[in-house]
Amino acid sequence: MNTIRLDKARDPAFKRQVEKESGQNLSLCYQCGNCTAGCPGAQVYDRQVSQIMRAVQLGLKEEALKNRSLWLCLSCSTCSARCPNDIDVAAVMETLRMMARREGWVQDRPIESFWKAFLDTVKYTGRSYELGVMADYMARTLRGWGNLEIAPMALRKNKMPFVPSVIHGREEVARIFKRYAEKRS
Amino acid sequence: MKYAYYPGCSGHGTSVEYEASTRAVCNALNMDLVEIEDWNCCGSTPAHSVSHELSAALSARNLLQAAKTGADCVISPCPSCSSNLKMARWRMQNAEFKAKTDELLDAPTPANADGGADLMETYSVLQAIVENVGVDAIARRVTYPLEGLKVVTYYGCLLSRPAKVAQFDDPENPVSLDNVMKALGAEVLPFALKTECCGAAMGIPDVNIPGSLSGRILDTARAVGAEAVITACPLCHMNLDLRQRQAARISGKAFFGLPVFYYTQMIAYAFGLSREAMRLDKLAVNPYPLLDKIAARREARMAEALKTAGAAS
Amino acid sequence: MSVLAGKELRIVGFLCNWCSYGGADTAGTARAVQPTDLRIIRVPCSGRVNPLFVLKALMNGADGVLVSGCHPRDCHYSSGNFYARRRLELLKQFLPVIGIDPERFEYTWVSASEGQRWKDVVTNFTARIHALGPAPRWEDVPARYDMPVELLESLRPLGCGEHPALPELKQAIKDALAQGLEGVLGWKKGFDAIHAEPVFMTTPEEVDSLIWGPFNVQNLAVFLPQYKGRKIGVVVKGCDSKGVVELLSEGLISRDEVQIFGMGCNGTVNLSRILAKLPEGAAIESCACRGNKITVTAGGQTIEMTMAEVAQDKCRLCTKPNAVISDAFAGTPTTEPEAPQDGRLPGLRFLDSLSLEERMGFWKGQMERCIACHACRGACPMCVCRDHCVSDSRDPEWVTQEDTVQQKLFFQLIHAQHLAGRCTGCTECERACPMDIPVFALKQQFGRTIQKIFSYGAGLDVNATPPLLTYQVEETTIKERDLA
Amino acid sequence: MKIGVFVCHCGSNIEATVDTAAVARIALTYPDVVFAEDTMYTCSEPGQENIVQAIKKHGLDGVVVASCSPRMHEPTFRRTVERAGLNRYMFEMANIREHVSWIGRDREANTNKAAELVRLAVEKLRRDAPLYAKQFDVTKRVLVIGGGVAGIQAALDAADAGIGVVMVERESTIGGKMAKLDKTFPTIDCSSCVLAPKMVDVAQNPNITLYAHSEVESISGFVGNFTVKIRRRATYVDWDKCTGCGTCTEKCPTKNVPDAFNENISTCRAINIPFPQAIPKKATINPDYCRKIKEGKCGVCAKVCPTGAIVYDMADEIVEEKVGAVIAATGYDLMDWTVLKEYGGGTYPDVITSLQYERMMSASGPTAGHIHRPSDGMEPRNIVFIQCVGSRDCSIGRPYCSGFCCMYTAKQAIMTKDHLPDAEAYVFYMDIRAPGKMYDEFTRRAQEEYGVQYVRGRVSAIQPTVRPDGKVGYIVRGADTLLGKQVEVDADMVVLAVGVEGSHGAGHLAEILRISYDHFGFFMESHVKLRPVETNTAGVYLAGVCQGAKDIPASVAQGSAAAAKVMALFSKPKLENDPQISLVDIKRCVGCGKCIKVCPYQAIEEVDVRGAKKAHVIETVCQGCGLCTATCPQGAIQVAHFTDNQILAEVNALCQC
Repeated sequence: MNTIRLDKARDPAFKRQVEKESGQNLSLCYQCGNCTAGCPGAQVYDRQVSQIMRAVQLGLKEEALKNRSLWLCLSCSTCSARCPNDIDVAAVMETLRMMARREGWVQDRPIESFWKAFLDTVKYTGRSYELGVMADYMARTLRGWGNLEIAPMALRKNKMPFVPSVIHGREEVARIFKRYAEKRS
Repeated sequence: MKYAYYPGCSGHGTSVEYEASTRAVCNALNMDLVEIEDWNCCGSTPAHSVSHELSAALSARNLLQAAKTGADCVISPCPSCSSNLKMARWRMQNAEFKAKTDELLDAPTPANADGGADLMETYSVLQAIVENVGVDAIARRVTYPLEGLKVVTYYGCLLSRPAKVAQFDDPENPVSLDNVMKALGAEVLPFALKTECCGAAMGIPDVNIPGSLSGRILDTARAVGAEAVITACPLCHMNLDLRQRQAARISGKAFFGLPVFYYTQMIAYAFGLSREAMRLDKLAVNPYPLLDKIAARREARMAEALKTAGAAS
Repeated sequence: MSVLAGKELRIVGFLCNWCSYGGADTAGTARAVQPTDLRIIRVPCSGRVNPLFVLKALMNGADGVLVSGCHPRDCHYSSGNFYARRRLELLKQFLPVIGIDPERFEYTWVSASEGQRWKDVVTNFTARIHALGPAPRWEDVPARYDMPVELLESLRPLGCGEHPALPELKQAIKDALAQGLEGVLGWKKGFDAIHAEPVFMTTPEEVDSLIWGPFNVQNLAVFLPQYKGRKIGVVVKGCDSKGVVELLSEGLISRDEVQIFGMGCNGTVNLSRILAKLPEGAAIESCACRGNKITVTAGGQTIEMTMAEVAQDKCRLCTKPNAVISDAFAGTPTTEPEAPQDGRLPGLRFLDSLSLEERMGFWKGQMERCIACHACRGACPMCVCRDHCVSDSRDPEWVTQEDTVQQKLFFQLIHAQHLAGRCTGCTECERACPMDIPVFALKQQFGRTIQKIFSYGAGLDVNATPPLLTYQVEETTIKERDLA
Repeated sequence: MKIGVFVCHCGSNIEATVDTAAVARIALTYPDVVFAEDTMYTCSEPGQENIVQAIKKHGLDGVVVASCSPRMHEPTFRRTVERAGLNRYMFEMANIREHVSWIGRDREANTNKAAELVRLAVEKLRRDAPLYAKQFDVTKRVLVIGGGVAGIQAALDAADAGIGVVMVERESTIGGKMAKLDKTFPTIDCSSCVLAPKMVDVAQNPNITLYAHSEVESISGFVGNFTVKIRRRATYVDWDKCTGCGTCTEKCPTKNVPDAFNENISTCRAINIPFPQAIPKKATINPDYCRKIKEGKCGVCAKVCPTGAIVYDMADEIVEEKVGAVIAATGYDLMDWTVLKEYGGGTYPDVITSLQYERMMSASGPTAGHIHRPSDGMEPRNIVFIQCVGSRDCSIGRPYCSGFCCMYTAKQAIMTKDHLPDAEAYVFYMDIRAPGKMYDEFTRRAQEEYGVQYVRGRVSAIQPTVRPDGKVGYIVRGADTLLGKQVEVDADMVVLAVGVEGSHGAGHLAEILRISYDHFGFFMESHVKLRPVETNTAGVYLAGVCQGAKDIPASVAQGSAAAAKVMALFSKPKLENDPQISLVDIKRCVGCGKCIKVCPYQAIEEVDVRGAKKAHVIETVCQGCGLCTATCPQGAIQVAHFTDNQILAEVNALCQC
C-alpha cells in the first residue's frame, strides 16, 4: 500500500459533487461505522460502506469509486435507517455508482450486465421477463450458473413462463430508453 | 374507495400465487380494483441504479396510465414496485427533477400548484388493507382460524423504508403483517430480522449473497420456533422459498423445511377461499403437512368445544 | 440613517433581555451567521413592547418588525409574555386595515439557550421581508378621497315619533332629584330644531326641557368621569349605556354615585345626512317628526325624508336599543333584533373591499383632510386620560406636532389601540368628526378581532375583565407562530 | 450632555469584520457625542483606565461602549464609570460582537450596522438619568431542590456556614443517583461508603430541614424574599412515629411492586424503605399497589406496626417556607432508549441499562452483587457494553455527549472481570472521552490489566437467537472500523450506556423558577464559562447534572460553588435593588388601576393623593419588567432606562422616512 499524500490526493470538488448529487452532507459523518455494522452486503464487500464514506469525506475519488462494493450494494437502506446523523447513506452509494459508470470505472461487469439485460428486456417488451433476463445475462457473462440449481424447481412449478408478455405501449417505453440514451451521450 | 391496480412483472412469473391470492383477498374484502391498462415494468432496482430520471420516467408512465382509471390511488402487491412508484412521485415533486424526467417522456407530466408533478399516490396492497380495510374487518371475516400456527413475519427492506418516502409502519420494527396474522389466529413470534435484507436480486449474478443472508433469516426463524415464514414480497419469497435448499447449503445448515407463505395466501386460507385463490401448489417448500396440522388442531378444538357444550347441557 | 442601498432592508427587532436577547448572544457566540438587516432594541420583557412601538416603526418606514420573548410559561417575569402574546396577536390582525401587510410583523419565542433557533428565526424572517420587498412609503402611495357611501339596511324598523313613555321618564327623574340626586344628564332642544344639546337637570323645570328622539345623538356617558365623587344621574340610549358599563367595570366611576335612566331607543340621525338634503347653508326653520318620517323646513323649502335615509349607521345594526344597565327604565323595551351575521359598518366594509395599497392611499387621503381638532377624542366616553392624552405630551412624546399624514394617523392609531377591548362601538368619534372621516373603522377592526379571538364585547358586563388585561396560559384561539 | 463613545476591537473578534475606527468616526457625528475612539480591549485594565481618563479630561456625562453583549460586561463598565465619578447608570452598551461581528461576514454591512447600534445606545443614553439603588431585607435561608450528591454538598456547605437550609427531595430518600451506584471511578471506591456519611450529616444537621417525598409546588417573590410552597406527598405513614424497623415491609403481602430504586429489575413490597441506608429511613406506601388503599382490604401493616404509624387516609399537605435563595440540584434521568427498536426497544430481557447493571453488581442490590442475567438467571460469559446509546445521535434528536458514560463503562467492565473472571467483556465505543484526573489511565487499565476488549464502532442491531442448547443468545452486530470489518458477538447479556437528560419534570420546575432550560431539560447557566452556577434569575443557582452532564467530582464542586454563591449573597446585611424600575408620574396618573391589574409582582399599590386615587410603585418589590408601562394609556408609569421616550428614540433613530 502506498502512503497517500493527502495534500496532493485530496479532491474537495469531488466531495462537493457527491454532496450535490446525493443531497447529503458528508461532513456530518463521524465514522461510527454503523452503516458497515448493519450492511447485509458487508461480508462480500471489498471496501466497507463506512470506508467509502471516509474516502468521499477526504475527497479521494478513486478510493470511493473503484470498488466492487458499489455494485454489490443491495439498496436495502439499512445504513440510512440506522445512521445516527441521518445521512441517507444508500443515496450516497447510489450516487457513487452513477458517478463510477460515468467515469467508466465499473468494477463489477457481471452485475452491470445483469442490469443491462434486465433493462433491455423492459426496453423491448415493456415488461421484465425473468427467463429472458436470465438467459441474456448468462449469455453475456457466461456466469450465473448457480441459478441453474433452482431452475428445475422453478420450471416444475411453472414459475418461469417461456413466452414474455409484451405490452401495446412498448414503443412508448422504448422511446423513454432512446431519449435517455441520447441525453447521456 | 377505488384502486388502480399495478400487478408488477413477477405476478406473471415467479409470483403467480401472490398475484392470484392478492386479487382473491381484495375481492373478498370488497376492495374495488381496476388493473392499470397496458402497464409497463417499473424498472426495478436496475433502473434506479442507473438513473433516477429513467426510473421515474418508467414509473411516471404507469402513474399516468393509472390516472385514466379514475381511481383514488394506485396499489401494488410488490414492495419494490410500490417503492419505485412512490419514489418517482416523491422525486417529481421537485420541479427541476420533473423537468428532467419529462424530457424522457412523450408528453410532460401535468404540474401541480408548486410546480411538481401532479401524480397519483401509490400504496402497497398491505398498507391499503391495514389502513383502509383494517385488521378488525379481516378478523371478522375469518372462518378457518390458523389455530396456534407459530409464524415469523418477514417484511424485507422496502415496505417501510426509506421512512420519509414509505410513510408506513415502523422502519425498525414494523407490525402491520403481525397484526394481520394475529387477526387470522396465528401466533406471531418475536423476530429481530423482520427487515434484514434477504439478498434481493443479487442471486442472479451471485447466488452466495442471498444464499447466506436468507440462510440466516431462515435459521433464526427456525431457532425461535417458527413453523412458517410470512412474507409480502416476491423477491424475498423467491430467496426464502425457491432458494431455500440453496440457502441451507451455502450457509452450511441442514435444510430448513420451513414453508414460506405470502400473507395473502394465509388470508385466503383463513377466509376459506377456493384453491385457485391460494395457489399453494406453486410453493417450493411443501406446505401441506403444516396445513394438515392446523386443520387437525382446529378439529380437536371443535371436538373439545362440543364436548364441553354437551356436558353443560 | 441609511440602509445599505439595495443590500439590506430595515428590520427592527424588540428582544426581551432574558431569553431572546440571550438567544441572540448564544447564536453569536456560536458564530451562527445571519443576515445583517436586523437591528435589535433590547427591552426588559416582551410585555414591555407596547404595540404602538411596532406601529411607530412600521409607520416610519420599517420594512419588517420582529418581537421575540421567552417561551410561554418561561417568562423571566412570569407573565409578561402572556400579555404580549395577546397584544401582539391583536396587532398583527389589525395591521391590514391601515394597509400594512401583516407578514411584515411577527412575534416569536426564543430562549437564551436556543442559538440555532434564533439564527433560523432571523434568517427566515429576513428572507420573508426580502421576498415582500421594501415597504410601500406613504409619500409614494397615491392618496384617494373616495368615501364609503353605502346605506345599510336596518335590522329593525327605526322611528322618530314622540316617545309615549317620556312623561314617565321625566317623573322618574323628578322623583330622583327630590330624593337628593344632585342632577341628571340629559338632552334638550338645541339651537335649532334638528340639534339637541346636553343638559344637566337639577330642577323640575329643567327636567321638563328633556327631549327624547332622533336628535339625541350625543353619548352622555362621556361626561360621567368628571362628576366623580358626586351623586348624579344620566339618561341613556342602549349604546350609551354600554359606555356607562365600561366606565363602571374599569372603576372610573362608581356604581353608587350614578343613577341610570333608560328608555327604548328607536334610532338617531346622522345630521350630515339631513343637512345634505337641505339647500346649502339654509337656516332651519322647523322640523316635524312622525312615524319614520322627518319633515324639515329650511330656506323656505319643506323637505321630507325617512329614517331609512338619514339614520346613523350604528343604529341600523344596533342590537341593544335598550339600556343594558339601568336603575329606572321608562316604558316598554324596544324589541331587540338578533345580532347580524356581518356587523361591519360602511367604513370597514369599504376598507375591506380595497387592496392593502389602496387602504394606505385611503388613509393618506383622509388624513390629509384631518384638521387634528381631536373632536373624536373629546366625544369618546372611553378616552379617560383627558388632559393627559399622550398625543399632547412631550414625555412620552408619541406624536410630534408636525402636520403630516403619519403623525395624524398615528394619533388615530393610539386612540384605536387604547380602545382595544374597551370600545363599546358608540361611534361618537366618527359622528363628532367635522370632516366625516370614518375613524371608527380602526376601532371596529380591533373590535371584530377581539370578538373573534376572545369572544368578548366591551360594555356588556360590569364584572368582566377586558381581554388585554388578562391572559390564558394556553391560548386556544391564538395560533402558535413559529419562525424557526 | 457630553457623551464619550469607545469602540472595542476585542482583539480581532470585532475588528476582523467591523471597521471600528470608522464606527468611532461616525459616532462623533451623533448628537451630544464629544469624544469617540476605538480601543483594543476596552474591558482590560488599561482600557477601563482609558475610559476613566477620558471622562475626567473631556468632562463626560455619559459613556457608550460598543463591544460585547451587555449581558457580559455591562456590570464591569458600570463600575468603571462609577470610578470616574459618574452615576453607574449613565452608561449604555452597543453589542457589536455577538450581534454583529460574529454573525455577519460582510465588513461594510457590519460597520454600518455597528454604527447604527452605537447610535441607538447614544439616543438611549441621552435620555438616561442617574439612578440610585434602594436597600431591602433578606431572608437568610436557602432552598435546595434535589437531594442527590450535588444538593447534599450544597446543603451541608451552606448549613456549615450557619445558613438555614430547606431541602426538598422528590423520592422518599435522599442520595439521588449516586446512592444507586455500586462503585465509583476511577478509584473503585464503594459509592455508598462515601455518600452515606454525608446523607447522615444532612439528617443530623440542625440547620437543615428535610422534606423528602415532596415537590416544589410554586415559588413567588424575588431574590432575598422568596415564598416557597412545598407539596408533601402523602406517604401514608406518620414519619414522626415510624422508626424504620421494617416489620411492615416484611409482612406486606403485596410483593409484585416494581422496585424503582433497583431500576425495576426486581420487585418490592407495597410498603417499603428503598435501601438500608435511606435517609430518612422511613417507610412509604405505594398507593398504586397497596390493597388496603385500592380495595379497602388487608391492613396488615397497620396491624403489625409497633408504633401505630400507618395512616391509610393521609392526604398531600402544602407547607410554606420563606427563603432568600434557591439552589436547583435536580440531576438527571436516562433518556427513553426504548425508541431504539434495533436494540429491541426494551423487549429483550437481557438487554439492560448501565444503571440496572449497577444495581445488579451492588452488594445491597436485589442479587446481592451476583451477576445473573434477568431472563434465566444464567451467569453470563460474554457481556457486551454499548456506549453512546442515545448520545451523539442526531437521528433521535440527541446530539450531545453524555460525558461520563465512557468512564462508568470502563468501571463496569472492570467490575465484571472482578465478579466473573472467566467472562469476556466487549465494549463498543466511538471515542473514549476520559479527560479527568487519572481517567485515561483508568480506561487503559481496563484494557491492559483486565483484558476488556474494546471495539471501535457503533452497534447496528441486537438480534436475539436461540442457541442449539435452547438458551437465548443475543447476536450483537457491529463494526470494527479500525479493522474495516463487520463483526458480531453472540452475547449472553448486553449493557447499554444510555445517555442522560434533565430530570423528568425539570422543564416544569424551570418555569416555576423562571429560569431558562434547553430542549433536553438542562437548566441554563448565566454564562457558560464565567458564571456556571448562576442563572439569569437573581438568587437562583444551579448544581450538578441539572445544568449539564457531569460526573460526581464536578457535581460536588458545583454544589460547593452554589453554596459559596449563596454565602456571598447572604454576607451583606441588606440587598440592593436594581433601580431600573417603574416610577409613577402622579400628575399624569388617572388612577384607573390597569397597571395594578397586570403587575406580576403586586409591586404597585393604590394610594390616595389629596383625595384622588393614584398608583404607587413599591420600589424594592418592582423587578422592572415594564409591563405596566406598556399598559398605561397615559404613559404615566415609566420603567427607568426603558422609558417610552427612550425606546421611541431608538425606533426613530432606525426608522426615519
